[in-house]
Amino acid sequence: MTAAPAAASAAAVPTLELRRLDKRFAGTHALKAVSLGFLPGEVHAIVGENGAGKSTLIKLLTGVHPKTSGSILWQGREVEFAGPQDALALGINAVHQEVVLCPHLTVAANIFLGDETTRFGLLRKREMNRRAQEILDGLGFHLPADAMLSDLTIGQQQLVATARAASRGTRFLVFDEPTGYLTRAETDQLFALIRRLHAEGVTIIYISHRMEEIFQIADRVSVLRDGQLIATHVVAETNERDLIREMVNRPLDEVHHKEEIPLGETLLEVRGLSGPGFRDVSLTVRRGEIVGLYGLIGAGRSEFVQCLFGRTHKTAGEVLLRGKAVDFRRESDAIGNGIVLLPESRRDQGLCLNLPVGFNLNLPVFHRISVAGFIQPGEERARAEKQMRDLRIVAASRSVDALTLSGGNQQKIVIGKWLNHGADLFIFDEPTVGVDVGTKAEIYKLMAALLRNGAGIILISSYLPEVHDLADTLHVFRKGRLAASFGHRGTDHESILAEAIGT
Amino acid sequence: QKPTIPIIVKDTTSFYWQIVLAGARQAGMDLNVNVQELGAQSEADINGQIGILENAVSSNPAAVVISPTQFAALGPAITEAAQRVKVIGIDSAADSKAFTSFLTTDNVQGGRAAADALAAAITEQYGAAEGEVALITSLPGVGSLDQRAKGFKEQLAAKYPKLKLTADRVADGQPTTGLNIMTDLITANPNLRGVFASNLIMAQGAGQAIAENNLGEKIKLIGFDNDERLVSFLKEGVIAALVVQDPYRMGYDGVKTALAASKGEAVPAEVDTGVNVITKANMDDPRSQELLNPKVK
Amino acid sequence: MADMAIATKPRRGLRFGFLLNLTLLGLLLLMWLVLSVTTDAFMTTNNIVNLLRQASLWAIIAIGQTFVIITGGIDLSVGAVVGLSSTVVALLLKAEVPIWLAVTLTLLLGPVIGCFHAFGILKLGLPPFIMTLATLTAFRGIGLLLTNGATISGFPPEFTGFSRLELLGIPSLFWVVILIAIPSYILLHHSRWGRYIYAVGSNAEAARLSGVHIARTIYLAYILSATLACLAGVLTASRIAIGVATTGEGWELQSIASSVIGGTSLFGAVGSITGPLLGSMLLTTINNGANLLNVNPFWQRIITGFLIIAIVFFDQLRRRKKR
Amino acid sequence: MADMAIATKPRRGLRFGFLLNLTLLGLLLLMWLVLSVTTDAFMTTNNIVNLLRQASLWAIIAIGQTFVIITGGIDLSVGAVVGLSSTVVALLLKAEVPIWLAVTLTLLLGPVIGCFHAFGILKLGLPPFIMTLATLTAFRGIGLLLTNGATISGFPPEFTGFSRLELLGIPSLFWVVILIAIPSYILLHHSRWGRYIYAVGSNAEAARLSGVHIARTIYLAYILSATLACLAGVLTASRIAIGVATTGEGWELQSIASSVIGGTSLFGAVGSITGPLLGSMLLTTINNGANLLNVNPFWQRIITGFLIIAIVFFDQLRRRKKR
Ligand SMILES: Nc1ncnc2c1ncn2[C@@H]1O[C@H](COP(=O)(O)OP(=O)(O)OP(=O)(O)O)[C@@H](O)[C@H]1O
Ligand SMILES: Nc1ncnc2c1ncn2[C@@H]1O[C@H](COP(=O)(O)OP(=O)(O)OP(=O)(O)O)[C@@H](O)[C@H]1O
Ligand SMILES: [Mg+2]
Ligand SMILES: [Mg+2]
Repeated sequence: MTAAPAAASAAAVPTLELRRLDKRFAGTHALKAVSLGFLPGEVHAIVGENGAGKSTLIKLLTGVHPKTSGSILWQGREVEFAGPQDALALGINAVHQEVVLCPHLTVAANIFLGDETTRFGLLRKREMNRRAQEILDGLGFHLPADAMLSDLTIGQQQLVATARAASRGTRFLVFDEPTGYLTRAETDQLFALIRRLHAEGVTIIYISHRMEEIFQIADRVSVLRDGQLIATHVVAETNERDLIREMVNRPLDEVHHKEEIPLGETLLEVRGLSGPGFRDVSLTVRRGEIVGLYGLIGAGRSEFVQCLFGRTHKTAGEVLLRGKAVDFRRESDAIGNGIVLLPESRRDQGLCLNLPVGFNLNLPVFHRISVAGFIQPGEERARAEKQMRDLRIVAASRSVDALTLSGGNQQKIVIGKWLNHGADLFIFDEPTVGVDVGTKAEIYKLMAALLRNGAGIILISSYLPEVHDLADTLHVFRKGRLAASFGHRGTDHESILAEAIGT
Repeated sequence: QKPTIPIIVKDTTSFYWQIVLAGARQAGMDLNVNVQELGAQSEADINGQIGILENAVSSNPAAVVISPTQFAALGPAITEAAQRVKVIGIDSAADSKAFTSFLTTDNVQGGRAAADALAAAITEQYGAAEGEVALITSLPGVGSLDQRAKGFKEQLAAKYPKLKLTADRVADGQPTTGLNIMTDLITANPNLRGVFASNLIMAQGAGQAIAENNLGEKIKLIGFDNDERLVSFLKEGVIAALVVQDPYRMGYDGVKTALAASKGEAVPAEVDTGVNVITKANMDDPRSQELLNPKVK
Repeated sequence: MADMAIATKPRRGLRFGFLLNLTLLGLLLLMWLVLSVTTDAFMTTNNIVNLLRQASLWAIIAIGQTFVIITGGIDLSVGAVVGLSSTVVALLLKAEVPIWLAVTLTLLLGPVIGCFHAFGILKLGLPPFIMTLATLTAFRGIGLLLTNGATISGFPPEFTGFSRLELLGIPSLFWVVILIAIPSYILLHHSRWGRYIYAVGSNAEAARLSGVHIARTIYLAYILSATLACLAGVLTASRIAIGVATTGEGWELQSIASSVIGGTSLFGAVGSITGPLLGSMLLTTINNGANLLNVNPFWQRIITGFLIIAIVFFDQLRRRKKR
Repeated sequence: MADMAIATKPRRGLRFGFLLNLTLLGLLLLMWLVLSVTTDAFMTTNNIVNLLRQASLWAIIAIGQTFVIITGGIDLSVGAVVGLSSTVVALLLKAEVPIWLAVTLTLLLGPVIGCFHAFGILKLGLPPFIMTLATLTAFRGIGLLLTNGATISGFPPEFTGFSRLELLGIPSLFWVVILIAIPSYILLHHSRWGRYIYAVGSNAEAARLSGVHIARTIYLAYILSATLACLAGVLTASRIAIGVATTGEGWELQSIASSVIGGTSLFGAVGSITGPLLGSMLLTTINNGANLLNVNPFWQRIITGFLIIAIVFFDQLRRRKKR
């Protein structure tokens, strides 16, 4: 962003203003007297560690949660939100961090939910499908409007949520970590969208853990820590290092991505594997190696690893694990053979949301911490608490439901539950979605520790700098096939992207 | 070809109706008739019985024998059916003039008989027909049970004003509920002298409660209908008397009458198959034995 | 949640290719064909009329139940509402209220009951199962109390005559089903309220964030269910010519079964109006067929149980194949 | 899903601060207190023994039902299994099989039935509701067929005597409940199998990806439920001294209600062993109290309905406050 719009001067009446806004959940003081104004037509970024209160702030100003105290002013007038419909009525729309859509409805039905087009009281389904398709195409998202939402990958669902919020002619739009599952190509499209809306005078809040995005897109940035507003800066007048310091308030190691670890024997060899969603994939994973998989949304990376893990069944090809041919019938076979999968969608596949944090962390190891089938309570507690410490999981206690954690902290549970499992081959599918900078570094360190112990890692990430920096070998998927392979930092971002898109 | 006569009872799951069906089956064998055994799955399932009747008539039988679950409800359906086949009623009446013949137990009369038997038992034990008594009905909304209750209450009011009905309970058709209600009655009414449990299942439950507490002397239980278990209760003195009908004859004569009617023979318009009170004293009479041990198989 | 995930897991074995393309309708027609061949009586006008008449009452409550189940709820009270409304209409007719008024007043019970259910679920926070189980018990009690357990009879002949009418060879009760099913179909599949019913069942939180008025949607579903149950009660009274508080016992399970056999998911958001129609027709056909074939009534239950398993299994197979 | 989201929605009004801290146990004790004051008979040893005995049978099946519900399923067949096993044990005893053998053989029906349910759900892909509704129908038929609808009596006195025994003033039936509840508690709350039951009910997909054997867990839950229902059937036969195929009619809803009143969620993953114990005790107390107070049987139903609403409402209030 270069040209700061004239409207964004300090004198203007904020579109939306928060005064001493406060929110308490049972056991957590999530937001502490935050006062902040969003100026007409600005892109305002909010940054902070996992659990800092960013999403809570968003939920208060979109009417999802009732506030505990304080006030919200819309164009200078105080407003009370009884529910999301009141915020929607003012033109406040949000793409929430967790994809909240209806899995049983089509993409078009989700886009128009609550705002259907009707004639004589009847739904105009064809019209809505057509318009939904136009919206999706206009944004450059390649999705069929008549597909069932549950048939889409989590990343594709995120695009639907974005299209939906953007299509509603809003005056105030919030993006809470919209790029978690997006690759560079889709991120660029999203940014184009934000710039267009910005030019139209829409006020935008943008939340992300990817610092470079803040500097690309935002006019101002506010830092939250522990539920408190620490500072607000004009983006042009600050830098990444200062922001991070304000966020974490403790010395942070330089995020060094990869130590040199010698590669060992071949752990996994995949020869010409085909299955649902991918074809003819061959690759090897050696001990101590990170094999990165990159590709656009829906390229087939997740489908490939789920087949490796025994969730779906191959149609051709073979898999050799430690030199022996294997064909897993179910997930527990794979786990028994020392393979673990950290799934991409934490809500659908990763967590038992209405069960405690400690329960989720121990789920894969209950057989290890039990004697004759009975759980050793001491060990259960100790393990859960160790994982929570190691990954700095912010939660009131280990016995609160996973549901009540912030998005990033939920993601840490998905990772944490496998770390002490002792497997050989780790498949990480989008492990750092929504995870803050500090914890990302922790996770990279933990990965390095696994590698040093002789494990191999398959890493799927849509965040190009991450795979680029971490992977010893990088494979690019395009439409279900391997399009290209590179060595460690063997090429630059642009050529990887070109391979993924296929131009 | 053998003529087909369906017999439609109220509740195929109850032993009483199994005896009726056994009688009908025997008649089928004796008279060379193909007897279809049909019936609802509960006495409360009025609608189900209408459907069964309609289905039975659809298959063009020689005649139909039916025991209507409910007086008014089955009326129109029976009238409609009678336009196509002869209809013989057994056990209970229906609001229809279309029956060719009718073989019944008068349930109101049965209730009166139960009141008499109860009064007699209490008089024998306590010297006079006075004190607190209770009534346990198996299910609400069942015509024959309502009639028994009606007869019982009328007779108490008319002939035994000193027998006070302190509790009038309706259960859910479960023997365990009968047992629980009876135990609670024993707890709540220490002066209880008599109970009328107006069908088989309730008599079983209530009998068990009295047997458990050894109160056969103190509380006089009158049951309605019979099976092996109730007969042994009677023998042991747990039950003071059983009011029994003659279901076997109803089934047998029902089919027999239906066959005759289908051939155009003259049949009596009404037959009362009667109720009998059986006590320990008369239970070994040949007639009692015939009633108490019907040949079901 | 649990069973959805289980059902989506790919399965092996148990393939019956030839039966895969049979839909529920196909299975129903197959049963009809078999019954036509094996019995003389089945394919007679008279029997088909009976079949339609018998299926009608279940179909009506099953449609109402379907709305509720799609929102992720359940309405256990429908059977009791049938009993209660049959006694209310009977008492009104007995009191010489004109038929149209008696029927209208009884149908107005529906919205009252539905609102009470929705209130209990939304404001008191009771699970739908408990709320409607409680009213199931209470409504039976109210019906029995109103009539003192007796049956009410002596209706005007026009009232009882209605259920025996036919038009174009189709019995009046089935015409009512058609008149209910068409607007229900439009409401559920072609109106925004129908959309919201699915949305609430699919993800209530997502619906709420989209500005869908969850409460109104839930009120709508329970009012529809209770009102259709009241209608079924009135029709039952007309059909059996009496009002009894105990009619409709066990119909709650029958209506849920009809709906679920017809493909509705108890976890919400999956279902259609044709489902309960086919489901209730299948259950009725099984009963009718067993009677015509003169199956021993005890065997009849056993066969019914296993036929339900077989039918739903084949239907599941087809669905699974299709996705 | 739907009702969870609704339940977490903040609510205003309807605050009864003074009652908030009453747990279900508190409400139960309150009812006991009220009954002790209003009736002479309630607080007698005899009545308390009766109460415990009456609650026992429901408590046993409700515990089994709870395992199934926590996995996100439902077992509608329990009532029919009670009826079937009561006739099977009766027939075996009648055939002069020794008591221990007759009881063992009958209890072995449990695993067979449970496996059949789990097989239908997992391999045939039927929804638990339909699978167990079908077997509910079929098992009743089998029981009736075995006995031809008759009641079987004439048991050895040691068999019928068992349910009359007392030890330390506690009736034998309640001792059975204790002997069932303790291992069930340990299994559900302190073993890894119990953890898997919760995990499957919460998110079967996540559990599967964590290496949990979903199928084994589901088999376990349904086997437990069917076996406990068989046990309840044997005890019922002992208590009423007869075997009847129709016993236990409607107990499926009672057991689900006991469980849900005790805080189990029909959407899975929420519940405990104390829940069904308290739930069945509450339902029994309501019946017992109404009998002792000599409430008109029709009013009794109405009161039961509204008491259930009130009790669950207060319990929900407390839960909501706590979170
Ligand atoms: N429904 C809830 N119940 C209880 N506590 C909650 C709930 N929602 C959020 N919290 C708590 O509030 C705090 C702030 O959470 P929030 O989701 O706002 O964090 P965030 O800044 O968005 O973090 P992330 O970057 O991980 O998304 C956390 O400690 C979280 O555990
Ligand atoms: N359950 C399903 N049914 C039908 N199609 C599916 C299903 N799951 C995934 N797909 C399709 O398979 C293709 C590959 O998806 P996959 O999840 O492997 O992609 P990905 O490269 O991991 O992308 P993402 O970043 O979106 O996860 C996509 O086009 C997706 O729409
Ligand atoms: Mg967040
Ligand atoms: Mg993926």
